[in-house]
Amino acid sequence: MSLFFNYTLNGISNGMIYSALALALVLIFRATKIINFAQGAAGMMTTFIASSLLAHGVSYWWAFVLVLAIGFAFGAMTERILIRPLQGKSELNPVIVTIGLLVVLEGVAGAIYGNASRGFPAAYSQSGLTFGHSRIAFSHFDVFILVAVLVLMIAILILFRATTLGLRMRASAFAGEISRLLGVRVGILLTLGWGLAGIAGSLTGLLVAPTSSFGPYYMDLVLVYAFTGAVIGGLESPVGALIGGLVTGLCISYVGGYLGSGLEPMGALVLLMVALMARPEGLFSRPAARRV
Amino acid sequence: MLRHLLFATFGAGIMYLVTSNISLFDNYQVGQIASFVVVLAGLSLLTGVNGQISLGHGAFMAVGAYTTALLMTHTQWNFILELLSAVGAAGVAGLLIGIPATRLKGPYLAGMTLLFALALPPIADKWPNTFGGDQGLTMTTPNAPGTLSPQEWLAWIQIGGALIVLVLLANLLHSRYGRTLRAVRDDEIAASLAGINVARTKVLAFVISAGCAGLAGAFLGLSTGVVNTGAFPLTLSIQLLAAMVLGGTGSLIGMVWGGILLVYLPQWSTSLSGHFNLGSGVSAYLATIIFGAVLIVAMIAAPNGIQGGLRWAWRRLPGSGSGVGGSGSSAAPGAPTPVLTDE
Amino acid sequence: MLEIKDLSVSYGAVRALRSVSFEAQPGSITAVLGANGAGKTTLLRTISGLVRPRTGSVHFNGEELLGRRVETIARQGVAHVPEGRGIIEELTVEENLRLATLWCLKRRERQTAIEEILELFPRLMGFRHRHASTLSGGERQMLVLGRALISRPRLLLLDEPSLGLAPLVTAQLMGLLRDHATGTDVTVVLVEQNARSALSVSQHAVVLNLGEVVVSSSAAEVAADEGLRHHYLGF
Amino acid sequence: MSYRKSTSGWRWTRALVAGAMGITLATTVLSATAGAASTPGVTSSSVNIGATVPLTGPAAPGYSEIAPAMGALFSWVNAHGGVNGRKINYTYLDDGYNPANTATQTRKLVLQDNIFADVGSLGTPTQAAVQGFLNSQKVPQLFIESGCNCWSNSKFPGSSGWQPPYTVEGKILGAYIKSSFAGKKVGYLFQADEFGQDFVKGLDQELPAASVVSRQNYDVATLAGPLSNQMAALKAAGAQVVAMATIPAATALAMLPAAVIGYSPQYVVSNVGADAPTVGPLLSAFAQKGGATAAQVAAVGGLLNGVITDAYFSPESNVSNPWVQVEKKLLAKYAPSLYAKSGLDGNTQYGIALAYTFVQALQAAGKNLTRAGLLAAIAKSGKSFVTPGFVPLSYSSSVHYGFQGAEVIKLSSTAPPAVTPSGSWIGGTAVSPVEVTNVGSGPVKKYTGKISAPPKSLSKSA
Repeated sequence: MSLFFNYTLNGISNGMIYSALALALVLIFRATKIINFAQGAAGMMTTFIASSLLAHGVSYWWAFVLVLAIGFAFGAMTERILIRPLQGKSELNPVIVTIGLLVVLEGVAGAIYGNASRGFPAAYSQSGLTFGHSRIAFSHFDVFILVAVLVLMIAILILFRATTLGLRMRASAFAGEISRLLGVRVGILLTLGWGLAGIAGSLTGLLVAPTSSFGPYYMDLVLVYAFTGAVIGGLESPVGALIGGLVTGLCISYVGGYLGSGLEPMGALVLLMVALMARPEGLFSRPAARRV
Repeated sequence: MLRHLLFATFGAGIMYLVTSNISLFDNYQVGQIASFVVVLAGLSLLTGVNGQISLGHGAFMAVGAYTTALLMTHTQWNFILELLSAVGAAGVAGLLIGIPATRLKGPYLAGMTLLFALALPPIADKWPNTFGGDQGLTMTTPNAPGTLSPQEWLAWIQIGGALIVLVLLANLLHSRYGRTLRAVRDDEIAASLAGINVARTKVLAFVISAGCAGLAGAFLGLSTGVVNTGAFPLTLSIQLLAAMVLGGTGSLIGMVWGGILLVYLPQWSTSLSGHFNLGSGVSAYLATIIFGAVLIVAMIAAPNGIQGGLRWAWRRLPGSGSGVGGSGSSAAPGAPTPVLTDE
Repeated sequence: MLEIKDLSVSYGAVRALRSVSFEAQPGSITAVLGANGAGKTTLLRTISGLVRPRTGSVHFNGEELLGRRVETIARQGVAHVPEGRGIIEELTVEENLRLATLWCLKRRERQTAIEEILELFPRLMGFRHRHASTLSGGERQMLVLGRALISRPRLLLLDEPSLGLAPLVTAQLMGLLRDHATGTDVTVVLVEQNARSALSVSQHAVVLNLGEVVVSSSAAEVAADEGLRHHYLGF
Repeated sequence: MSYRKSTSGWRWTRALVAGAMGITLATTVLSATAGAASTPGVTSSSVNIGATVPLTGPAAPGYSEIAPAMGALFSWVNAHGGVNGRKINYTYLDDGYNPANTATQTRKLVLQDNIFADVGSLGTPTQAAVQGFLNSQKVPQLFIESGCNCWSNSKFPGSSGWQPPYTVEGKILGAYIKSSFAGKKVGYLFQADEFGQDFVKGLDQELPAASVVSRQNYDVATLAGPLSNQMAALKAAGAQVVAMATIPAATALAMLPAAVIGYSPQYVVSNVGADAPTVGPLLSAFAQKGGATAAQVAAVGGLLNGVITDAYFSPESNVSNPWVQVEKKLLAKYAPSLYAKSGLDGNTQYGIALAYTFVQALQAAGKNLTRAGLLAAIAKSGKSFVTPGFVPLSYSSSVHYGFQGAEVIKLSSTAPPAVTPSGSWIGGTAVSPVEVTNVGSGPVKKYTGKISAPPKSLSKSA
């Protein structure tokens, strides 16, 4: 029972991380209908920048904020420079471009920062919370992960649901041409979507780095599982990304714990297949997506 | 389909001249290109012609390679039979993935196949006594006839296999079934109204495509001589998709370009980065940067892949007709291939 | 005033519009009529910037519209109601309306404007927080029209507003349109296959065939010309 | 239409294949083999050798330093006239730890660059993929950088390992656990591949089965985050000693979540997984909180302090050791950029020592250099090669393992630290005598022979 408890906590903290990156994928998919395979690598790159800032004496929280801003700028630039020229052509091409970007970013990080292993600090203590006399497998930092991801998620939801900017963003994502006819500057809003995704990606990078082998490739598997979560959640819904990521994290933790770590991806695959057999467009697909 | 055959014979002739005049290492690489052409041709059929994306073809290759290797380890079967078993086993795997795939749209299918590519290799690692673990299983090519070098002989087997696959697929694409595949890609509802069994068509496309990947996996295993899971990482599946798009989605001949890129692009990148006289570590990473940059630039500069670009250039040539001697190319240049879209 | 001169549009080898010229006056409705494939929709899409023509010019109140972005043209008071599904199904009725006010109305005025439109279409009142995907065909058309009117356009481009509507609803719509156009200085271009009801509310009519202007004259004259009606308008 | 046509396609295809076979058979007459001329890769003034190593990819951290460090020693040799008048040209290619790439790069080295021998290539799956090829081409596959038991195999006479086999390490550490932590419950955490399984084989030979309470593993290909589940399971099983066959990243990813749940067993870690300059930075984050710039030294002392591991040559922290002094000078002079970046650490030490072993093999093979001669020289005099190792190499005609002994050391914050450009890291002190054993069922016993000092030529001119 106590093992189950530990596996659950571990699944939640990993799941929240998958949720954050899944949210980034969802924001981009909503805006431009492509999967950004470079999303994890972008977070990796900005975390390396954070690492450099920290080494130069910048305080953690300043670095944190700066790097989220850089993530925003990087996401927006990617859309403008690499994705925009391919609009209206084959849908596969921009995906290949993001794969190319992934390779380039990992190469750049390797070339600049080298192969030496390095650590990355956590925002809060990594010792587990104590209840009575026992310490549980959930640290202060895990609490921070939970809070940070939820804050981001809620901020995005408020933006979408309660602001006119969000209304414009939703409209341009759902119906670009009609929105333009209504005077909405769709182009800039798609860029904005990529920028927001950049923030989510950077945040994920900062949250994963302290508890992983921080290096050019540490986000690769996170991206795969985040993609799983996003697909399960329906690719267009931020809430779906949250639930999908969480479910994926829990599934992987249980499978790894009870059946062995080599079966983790197989567990995720089975989960994905079951979810998609029930709902081929994900659990939180828009009702309107299924046109009457 | 005589044209395809003439073309293949022509190709075989050229390849004969090439293989007997190049070094042993070049023979090895030409054989690798041929192996990649086999898997890319299958992928091109699935993605370009039938509109289903796969990020898991590396895993189908692993299925084929392990099947042949296991048969070589435990049986005395005929070599051709062992290769065909790779096609069969990978085809069955394709069936298992293809059936659920019929209900999924582009990005959802991409997610499922990506996980498949990640999930399969650790399964083999779970039973090292059966699958050989890190040391893997040994694969041997039958002895070369006469004094032909093993490299040349293997290259011949691989090139022959690739030509056979290309001819079969080209015939298939020009048959009624080829039109069925395309009809399903273009509009599933219209296709089903026209009496096409959409689900069966899609599953069959997956099976054929996976079978090709299985054969390619066995071929690459023969090149290496040993099969272990490290040779089928997630990046392989992703590179296959990139090479397919770079070659020219939907074209079969374009897959030769794709194969050449898969084999030579990393080497060109490495030798190019070597000119900058950087430390070994930086230089190695520079090679990957060049590789990625080529992907990006190529996609922006030649959105329809190399074959699409060539066709475009051919049509610009003064006095040229429209018929290009490509086999089984289907996607018109400029026509978007709806794959990763939700609309 | 909308002045269209020598407008030609091609899709690859297909010529959709050939040297089309006509004028549309403010405070009146100009009907653009013709069979399927005559180039009516292309004409509207060119005016609103969605399609780039090969040659020609489109002036509205003396300003050249061609070459500007779709959203810039929209912000000059051009409201284009596209054919078919002009609503954004994923948004609620109210959000659909609000979207059209964002560039032209101040924050405080928006809600008032929305209420005005909802009063104009009382049927929509009860659905204001529903997803637009739940509306019926007639309700959708009301929403689209309401959304076009809310920005108080100076040029209103309507593409087949009566498509798929019951005759009674069509009549209501047309009546509403006529009241709106004649009461203000808005220029209305109405593309219709249902020529009879379009002519009944229009002052001016342009008949297109295979991308060319066949006739451009007053609506009454067109309606009276039996040969024209028989050949191109199907009634 | 299609069915008939495609059957005819089939027939045509068969004809084509038959034709192709015929052509191929005909050509066999033409391609005559070149007569066995001089040894490939060897001239009177040079010898070309090569290797494949991970310079990029997830396996590159740390390991990418080994080949350049070998290059430094070869530069020293070349600056002093080479071996028997031959300069050593060392080409190492990146395989990204992917066996398919290894296969290609190795064929490039052998078939195109004509290397004399493959020396110091890294990895078990990667080198297993080319073992057959290299042996069939009669190219020596020397001093493979892996502790797999598979390198000493009569089927592959040209292959040999260098570092202690993982089973030997497992036996030595297992024997230490049995004697020093008698009666305690032991848990395993191992990588689910040859490395982990061979290591566990060694542990199991020494430890009573009843004392092992939990066996956890992880798959390196899917190693993404902390190994929280494994550590929770070990804690739940009550393991007081945790023996780990882990790569450095996995060591950190195991210790971190254990610390989260307040689980602090006695860690016993394989040599690979306890390299302080590699593991240290990953663990340093544990003590660092937002905004804090805690000294890394202190941080490392925290979790690595008290960890038991083994060493088969004197670690870089032992600055008074003459080998360490020589290695440091050599690296600084012949690979200054590498020295500036990584300094002398376990990996660069490893490279220098391995390269020096090969130089001696070349010397022993004599002026008339052939591949068979080189292998024979290693089998004959490999035991007497001078190395920094605590025990001599154990090469013979039938044994192709290098070192089969080590001493157990304890990482301790009171020991002299290892100083590298990335910071100073926890050092270690010996807690056992040097011990030897073998891959098989031989006992773990105390080594009584002498430990060689660096030869004068090296210490003077470096």
